[in-house]
Amino acid sequence: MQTAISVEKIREDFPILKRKVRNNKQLVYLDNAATAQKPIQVINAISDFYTNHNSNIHRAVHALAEEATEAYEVTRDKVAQFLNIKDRREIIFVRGTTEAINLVAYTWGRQNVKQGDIIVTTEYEHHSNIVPWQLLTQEKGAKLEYIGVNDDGELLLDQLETYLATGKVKLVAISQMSNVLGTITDMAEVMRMCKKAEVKVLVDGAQSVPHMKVDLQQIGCDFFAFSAHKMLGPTGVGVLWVRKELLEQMTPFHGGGDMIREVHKYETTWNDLPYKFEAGTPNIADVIGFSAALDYLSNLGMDFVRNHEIEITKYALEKMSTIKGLKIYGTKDISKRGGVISFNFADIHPHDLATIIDEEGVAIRSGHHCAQVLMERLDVAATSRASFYIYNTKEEVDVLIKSLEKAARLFKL
Amino acid sequence: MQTAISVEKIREDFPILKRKVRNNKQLVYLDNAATAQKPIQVINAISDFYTNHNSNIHRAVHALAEEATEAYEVTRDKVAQFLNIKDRREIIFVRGTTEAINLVAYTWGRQNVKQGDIIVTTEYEHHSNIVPWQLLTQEKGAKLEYIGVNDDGELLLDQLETYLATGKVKLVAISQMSNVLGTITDMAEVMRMCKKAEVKVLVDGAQSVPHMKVDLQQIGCDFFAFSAHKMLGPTGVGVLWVRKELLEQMTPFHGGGDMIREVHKYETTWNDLPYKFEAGTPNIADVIGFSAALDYLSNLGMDFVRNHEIEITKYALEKMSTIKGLKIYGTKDISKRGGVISFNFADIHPHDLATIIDEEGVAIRSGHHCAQVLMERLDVAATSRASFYIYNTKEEVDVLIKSLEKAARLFKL
Amino acid sequence: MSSNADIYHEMIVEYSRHPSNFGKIENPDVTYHDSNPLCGDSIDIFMNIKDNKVSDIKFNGRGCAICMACSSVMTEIVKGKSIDDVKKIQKDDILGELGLQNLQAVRIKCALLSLKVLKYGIYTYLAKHLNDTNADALKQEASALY
Amino acid sequence: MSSNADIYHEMIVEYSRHPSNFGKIENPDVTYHDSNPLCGDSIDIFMNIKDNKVSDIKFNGRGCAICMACSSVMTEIVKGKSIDDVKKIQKDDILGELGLQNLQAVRIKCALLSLKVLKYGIYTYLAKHLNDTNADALKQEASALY
Ligand SMILES: Cc1ncc(COP(=O)(O)O)c(C=O)c1O
Ligand SMILES: Cc1ncc(COP(=O)(O)O)c(C=O)c1O
Repeated sequence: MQTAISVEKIREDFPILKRKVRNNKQLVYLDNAATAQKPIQVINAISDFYTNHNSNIHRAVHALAEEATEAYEVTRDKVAQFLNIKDRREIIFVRGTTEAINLVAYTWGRQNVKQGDIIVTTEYEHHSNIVPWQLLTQEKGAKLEYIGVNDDGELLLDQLETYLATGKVKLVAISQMSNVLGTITDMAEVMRMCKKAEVKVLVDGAQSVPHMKVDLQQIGCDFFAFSAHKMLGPTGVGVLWVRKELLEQMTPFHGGGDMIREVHKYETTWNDLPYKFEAGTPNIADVIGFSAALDYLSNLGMDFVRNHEIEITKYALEKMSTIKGLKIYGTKDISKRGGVISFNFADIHPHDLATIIDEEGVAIRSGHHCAQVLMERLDVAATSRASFYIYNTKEEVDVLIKSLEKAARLFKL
Repeated sequence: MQTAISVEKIREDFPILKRKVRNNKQLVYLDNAATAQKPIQVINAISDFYTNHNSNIHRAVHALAEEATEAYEVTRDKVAQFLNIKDRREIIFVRGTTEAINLVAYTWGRQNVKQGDIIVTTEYEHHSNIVPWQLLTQEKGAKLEYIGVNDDGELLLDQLETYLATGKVKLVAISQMSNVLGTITDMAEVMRMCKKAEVKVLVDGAQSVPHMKVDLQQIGCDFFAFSAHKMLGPTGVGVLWVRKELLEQMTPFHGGGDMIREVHKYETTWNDLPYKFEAGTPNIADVIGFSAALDYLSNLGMDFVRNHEIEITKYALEKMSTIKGLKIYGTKDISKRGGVISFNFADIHPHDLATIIDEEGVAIRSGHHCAQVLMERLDVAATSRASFYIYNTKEEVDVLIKSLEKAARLFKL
Repeated sequence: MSSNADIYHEMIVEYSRHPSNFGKIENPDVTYHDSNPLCGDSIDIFMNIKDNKVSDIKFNGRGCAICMACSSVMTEIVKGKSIDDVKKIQKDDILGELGLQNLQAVRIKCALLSLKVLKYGIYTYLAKHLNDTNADALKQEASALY
Repeated sequence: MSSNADIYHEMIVEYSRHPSNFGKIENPDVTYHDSNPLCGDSIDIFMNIKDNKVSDIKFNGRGCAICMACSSVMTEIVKGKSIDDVKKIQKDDILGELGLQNLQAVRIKCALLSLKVLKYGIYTYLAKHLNDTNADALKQEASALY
């Protein structure tokens, strides 16, 4: 059992949190849903690789190549452990969630989706779980359908039932946590419906994996995608997990080095999994850096992460509810949401709000958050979004509240 | 004018060169064609980004996002300058050469190559400039043809003329420098033929850009691809350059964040160039790290780089030629080759050779070098390859020679 | 790094709530639409041209206070001007009016979206209706704004 | 990090130049091919089975000294053994014979390629000809070798 972990101690691992920005204001970083900050352990792991072990991997026999290859492959084992994946060969390293989903659309999608088929997604998806399916369905003459969102920011899963009943659904592509509303998708219910209908499920775990315990064997989906940079890891690394039976049938995506077994002039055979889908020199140093991020989160424990975020989010929701004219989107039920709070403040445009509070050192995001379909559903052009992680404190929430009050004064609310 | 640059001084910038490997042997790194080592300036640039500026880019207004976005975009300007590119919007950041070429195959290729068309490549290409075209031509019922290689490791460009005369060639995909033979392609001649035939040309610059001055306006090709990690930069970054007129007509590749203008449920419009082709969170930190690599090479000057490699390669070729039973592939004309020497030593298999000399601290590569078509042409299963860069010395070549002599003793040659 | 402390002065806030020339023109001589993919700001302009002058101009859409204020100022400047004079409008003419010359890079797009739309609109008009072969320069200029 | 200093002893060099059981069998009862995508080593094996015993075995292909030596030793061990005994052969039976137990990770693939090919070959034979439902265990084992 973990004894009390101190957030003050965690903060010491993140050098950037000492930054002063703008007019020498202490940085308050509340843009974690966009990307997380990196602990010194991750930064050092990358430096150490380049300082001591740098080499290309898999193909050479010299000492550095051996060290680099081993460190790279160890990360795959750690990912398997982190998400309770049975077979490490199901894990493919990509650039991020976006590439992971596009890889599925270009391979499994092009192979399996036919004219008249339906792909179901949701109104609260990130563009990276919408646009690849638009491109695919348009190319194939298939249809894209959306599961709606109710006023509490929750999915109307009845609609999924209706789509599935047509018998034409080939894939349900759904995120486990909305990056705008923070809503946690009821994956058990989604999987129950889809298993009954024998429909494949792709889960966008970009927001869930960094913030809560995720167990892929328990979920039982077919494809799973997430990004390292949102969970303390470096940019340029993501993971696509695919159930072995499907992965074995998938045609390759990129052609090139490492993904081949034998290349002849007019015919080529493919390498074993997962290498068949990792063409070219991968992002070696950052995959190795990602190891350190996984270690960091494992040491904390994902229960700690989730509980800390519940505490901060609850506190922030309470404080923000007292501000007149401030509208919060999504459910107030803390058990059903992650540490993401989207809001609008009277008639102040989110960009103006973000600029004003940035002057106080507070970094939040404003805009459509790559979720324009959801913006249309909410009937807003944009929202402001504060999102929390392991190093955020209640004192930082207080600074946010204060800066919102300043915005109110400037805009004479 | 540069006054004499000291290689000893350069070596101080590369901490890994002090490494001891295996039985406490001084590392002699001669695997530069696979990946280059990184100077402290690059390592520090990455650390500095994560320590002080880390943020996602393009979409937020807060201070860190502003700093990160600017640093990321500055790299694009530096790439433009380094390769004499007129319009920065023609520069797309990808993972590496492999992704760059596949992007072209999936977008321009799928749009333009039809049944009966011909794509021409060469016998000395890397798999990443063969397999994507195999996949494309097989899908489209088009044909893949190879320009042959003569016994001096030079392309038989007459064959290109013959292919072009069919009037069916849609693309010539050719590397500017062979990663096995070191041969420098006569791009002027290739472009003269292709321009006359009005055929598009894709150049694989993975081996040329790190080692010689490359001017894209002078070459006059249509697509150009290379990797940062082979030119002192981090893994996970590469560049695809496409002539604007073509790029504007290309359909998007990955769908997702940042590459869109407006997303609606059933229709989407695309962002401006180059962002249309940079979907999702890019490898921000490493693109910024790549800036430092470009600065480093610019400061040295590519003339210095090329001259230094000519000197080392000449020395190595001379020494190696005196070893009985050692066969060197490719031209002996130093003006026509880069700092890559592929060889075989009597009947010692390259893997055994690499293992033996690795015991002496010398890192070379052995195998097919992702060029199995060339291995078939040379009628060998594999070769050994020593490849040089700015920090290698004649003393290191001497260590290589000594370790080869040890291998001869073990194998009783 | 410039400070944005003084950006949100009274005039900006006032314009954002009560923009000038906001609305649509039915059957306009010129209309153009563009949006900022990074933040979702979206602007339409409508113009009537009479005797080579902009006899009427309106803008519509949604955007932040900076976008609304700049669009307002832009329309105020343009209204009644000759096309030649409109072509000469520079970004600092707009930004200066509102004290926004030091606006940070990301927000500059909010400030200049409507000017970009204006220039593209005029370009389209010149190229289509007047067959002006110099119109391309304007297009270049518009695309180089940010 | 293990040292490879002692790998290239006389026996290995000797086997690499004069491999045992090198060649082909015409119309063999069992044949299987595999290659190592990372280094290009490529091995075919051929076996004849009589009375549930490996009456003859040969291997062909190209590989490094380690691959050739291990393939030689493997065929020597297998020849004349019953299928049940062949199924039990472990990697250390081969590596031990040549003192290669501490071989580094990349080179282990050179050493075990022929054993992998052997096990897949036997698996295919059992599954096809004898309808052996336990054959899958052998396939699992083969694929887990490295
Ligand atoms: C000539 C050539 N082309 C392409 C590549 C592939 O580059 P990357 O592995 O960085 O994608 C390489 C290097 O491996 C190469 O040498
Ligand atoms: C829910 C969700 N899906 C997908 C993505 C895309 O991830 P990336 O930009 O790392 O590819 C994000 C983050 O931007 C996200 O929040």
